[in-house]
Amino acid sequence: MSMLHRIEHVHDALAWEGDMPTQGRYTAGIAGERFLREIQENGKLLGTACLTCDIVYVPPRLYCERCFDHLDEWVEVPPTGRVYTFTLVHLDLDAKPLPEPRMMAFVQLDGADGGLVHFLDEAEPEDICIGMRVEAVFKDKTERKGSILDIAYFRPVTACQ
Amino acid sequence: MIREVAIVGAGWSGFRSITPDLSYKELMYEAAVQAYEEAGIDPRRDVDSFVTVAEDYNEGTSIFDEYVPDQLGALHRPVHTISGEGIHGLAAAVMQILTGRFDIVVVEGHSKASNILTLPYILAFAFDPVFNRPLAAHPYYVAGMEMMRYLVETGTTHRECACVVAKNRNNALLNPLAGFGAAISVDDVLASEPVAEPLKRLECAGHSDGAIVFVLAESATARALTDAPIWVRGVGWANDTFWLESRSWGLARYARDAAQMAYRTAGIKSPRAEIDFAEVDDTFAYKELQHLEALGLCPPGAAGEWTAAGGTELSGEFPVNPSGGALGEGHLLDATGLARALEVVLQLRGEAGQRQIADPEVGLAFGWRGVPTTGGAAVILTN
Amino acid sequence: MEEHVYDSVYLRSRDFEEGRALFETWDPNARYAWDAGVAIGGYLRGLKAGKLIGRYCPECGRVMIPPRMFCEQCFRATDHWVDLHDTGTVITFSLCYVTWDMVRLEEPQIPAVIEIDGASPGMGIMHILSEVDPDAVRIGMRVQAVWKPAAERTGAITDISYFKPLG
Amino acid sequence: MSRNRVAIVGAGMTKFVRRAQETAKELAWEAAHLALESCEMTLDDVDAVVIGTAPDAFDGVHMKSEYLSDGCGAWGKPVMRGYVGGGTGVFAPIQGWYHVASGLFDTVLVICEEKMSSCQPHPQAAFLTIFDHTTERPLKPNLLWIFALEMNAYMNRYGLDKRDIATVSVKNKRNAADHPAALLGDPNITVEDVLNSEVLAWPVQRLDVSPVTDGAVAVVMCAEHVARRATNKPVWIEGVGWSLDTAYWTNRDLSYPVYVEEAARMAYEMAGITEPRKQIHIAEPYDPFDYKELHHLEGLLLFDRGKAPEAAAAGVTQRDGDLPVCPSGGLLGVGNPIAAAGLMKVAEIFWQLRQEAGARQVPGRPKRGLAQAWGDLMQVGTVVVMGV
Repeated sequence: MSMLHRIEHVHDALAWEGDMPTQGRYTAGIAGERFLREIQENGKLLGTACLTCDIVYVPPRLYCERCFDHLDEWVEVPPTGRVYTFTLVHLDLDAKPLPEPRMMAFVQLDGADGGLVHFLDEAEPEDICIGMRVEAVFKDKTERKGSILDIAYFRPVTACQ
Repeated sequence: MIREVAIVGAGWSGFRSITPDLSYKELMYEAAVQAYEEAGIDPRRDVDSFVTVAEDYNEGTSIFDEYVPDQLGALHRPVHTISGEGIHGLAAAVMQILTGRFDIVVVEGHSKASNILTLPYILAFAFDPVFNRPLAAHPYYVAGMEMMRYLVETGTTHRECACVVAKNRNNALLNPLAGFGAAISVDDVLASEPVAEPLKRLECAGHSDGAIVFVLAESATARALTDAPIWVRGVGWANDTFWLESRSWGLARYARDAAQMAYRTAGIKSPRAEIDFAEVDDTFAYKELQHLEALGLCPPGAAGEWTAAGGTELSGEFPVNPSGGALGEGHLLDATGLARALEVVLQLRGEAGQRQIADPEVGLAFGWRGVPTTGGAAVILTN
Repeated sequence: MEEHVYDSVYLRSRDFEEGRALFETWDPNARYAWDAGVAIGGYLRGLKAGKLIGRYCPECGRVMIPPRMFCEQCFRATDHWVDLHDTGTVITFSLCYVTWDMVRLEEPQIPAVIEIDGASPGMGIMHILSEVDPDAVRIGMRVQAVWKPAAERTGAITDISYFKPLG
Repeated sequence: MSRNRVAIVGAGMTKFVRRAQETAKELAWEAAHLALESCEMTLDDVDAVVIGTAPDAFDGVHMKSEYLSDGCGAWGKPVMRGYVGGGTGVFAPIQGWYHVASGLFDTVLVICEEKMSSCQPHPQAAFLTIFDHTTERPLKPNLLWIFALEMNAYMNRYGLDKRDIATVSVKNKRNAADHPAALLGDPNITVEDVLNSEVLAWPVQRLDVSPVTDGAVAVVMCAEHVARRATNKPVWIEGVGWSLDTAYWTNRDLSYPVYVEEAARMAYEMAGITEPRKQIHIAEPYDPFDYKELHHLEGLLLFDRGKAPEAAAAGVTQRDGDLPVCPSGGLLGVGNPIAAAGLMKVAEIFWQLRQEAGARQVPGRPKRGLAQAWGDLMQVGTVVVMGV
């Protein structure tokens, strides 16, 4: 037997407002700490290599997600790569239009199987294409905090073919 | 399957973009009453186990399973939540029955998406907190990047993606459950404002509130309860890596792997020939195409053309999302895959009204967990 | 079995404060407006009017608070509202010296489960006790609601400021 | 019995620490990697993955199992997260059991992880959000309230002495001194220490409570034909049970955990146990607070109602007592990374039944043990009975 009474007037439909009031504090982790420190201190990118699976992970991992081996083979990768895919984002986190749409991309780094998801800048959206060569623009060392945002964005190195 | 499992009851409520007249408990209760009536069971006596699909931050409550038993008649019974897609919940129920220790298991999923005031923030809260979340971008950027890669890898056109929207929202006009029916054209879709280019506003499913309850039973019990059981022939589920930085962008690997498991458990060798229609995740228009290819229902890169040619329309050779899908019904958060499965059940029973497909025998439902995940689950049903 | 234990890395609060461990922070900004629906909507409207109300199950005969549109024991619809009293009996209580986010309190808060008069035996709600010496609180103690003035009531459980000893 | 027998063949865990540097998925990998190594398996041997983890508010990640998945070995595999609040740690192996017993999978990797230290301003704050958003949260409740309310109801019903209850905390923290993963082992703690500790929410005092903890635990579960190949010491899942009581917790008699009894009866029936007091040789009931261990021992039908405290005080539940209880050191001693703590109990029974528990090994070669967890709003019981 379903409900015997229902709400029949709009003003009787109440809602209670509230939130989930906790915040998060996230360690960079064992592999992430070394990766972000290297960016912060030396403006360099590191990966870890799984010799069994022949994969260079960037961001580096403590473990290979495919064979589950511990990874301790650290390699430096250059801050250059290719746009694997990209988008032009028009909304902010409140789903309101951004004043200026932002370009975002997954950049597959040279010498790595992985790469970084980040902003693209110093280019117009119509000039971006998949496969385009780009490089990381690091913030000034004094502004770096050991965060993925120590990279300000990626920018094109050469134009699309 | 080792032991046969059937759906013997289905119930639903809501399926509207807002439902201010009902609490989530009341929404669930209404769906449960309907499902139990249809199955002819008393939950306090007949059900051996209950599974609910829920995620804490979709509910605004930690440990949401606390609030599940009362309105489902599940008090003092085995109850657990699956924090997963609705079809993961179905798979959990199927596994329980296959153990031989449970004869009747109930699965529930629901959405009160309208109660979430900050949905993009909730999705952003699912990102890796160190490598992705600091970018603080609207999470649909992942869909925009994925769509871009998919279009380039497969040669699919944006127009073909937009055909999915036109098809599904027109299908929804024939579905009394669906709240997003609209007689819109491909050009309307392409003219809508950009969200994360190439993705446009009308290519993203809106959200709905709703609850869905299924009653599953092992074969002897099922036959005793109903003349028209809908049999679960196969289930499968899988994940790709969670990392944005090493996942497969063009091919939906999780869908391929989930389908392969479902086909294996169902003994299906050539899915396109052996399955009559499908309800597949279309949270974003391109996802329907990408999923159809990964599910092996058409060759890689062929879904767009097939759709544009009308092959997946209601009257086509292989109807896809006759219900209208998430684009037509609204996305029901964790319950979206159950909505896909519900339509398969209704079609196989011949209860789909104006949108009824002629004499279907085998249907597939596939659900995806949404951005930024790579989790999906499939179920194959027969009458 | 030591070989089955991984030696994970322990950090101290200082390691965060003094920059020895990198970390990110995030406020999820998870906000909601939960539909109260029929039963809790009625409950909130009752609170605004200065009364506690319950629902009756015709099958088991229980009068239930907080109200619900279904009886969880019988799995059938409850069929009418019942006005309850704003007095009751302490079923259990605590003297709590910390807040929800673990800030120390000098004077204890006294959360309690209070069986409400007019509802079925054992039907309690959670609330706070006040106007009472903490050492004098007992299980079985009779209490009554202290309401906010009508003009300040919003339709919330906090329209009852607290419960105090009866009489 | 179900058609397919299911065994645990391997287990591994991280150290339980207050604040781990590892990310949540790194913790999960550490435990999972060790569990696989312990039975000489690789990820290739794993057909499916089960993840158990409690509120997303702790790790601070929505859809937490998706985030954790690659650290749990779920790349390209079926992975599913079951969730029953604090009961999750013992529910995860139940879910592993039904994965295998269904016949769909031969080998399942079960991982439980919790990183409570991510939650700010204090992990306890997350517990505000387990209460009803409309009728309870506006009162700003905390988790200690419900424990204190339940403990008071339990003590009042049976006229219990806090001194007897405190012996549980002492026993478990002393037991934990022998556990290599323990956060709060203390071989010298006394009942006076517990009774003199800071009052948090009377009757709950600081040393009645388990600590906030980060950690992960994993076990490998197999079908019989695989288990026999993998090890000569499989530990069989003989019975599983779980049950959920009403969310209207203020309508319940808090002095007895009827949902634990229901879960236990379900597990005993499956295991063919008719006299649990004789047939269960070792128990790991859930002990986030000292009184909970006693409460649960009664719900598990191992002691009469209201009688567990005096038995504990008399030494019956010591490692060398008639019924060793929480020989691991439990949550009070080893630590309480919610879901991981529950699975730690399953791992402890696994090691104990295999005679591999080292300094913690109970005498008398136990043949059957149980692990139990509890959670939600004092509402859920999960029970696994294991045997060799």
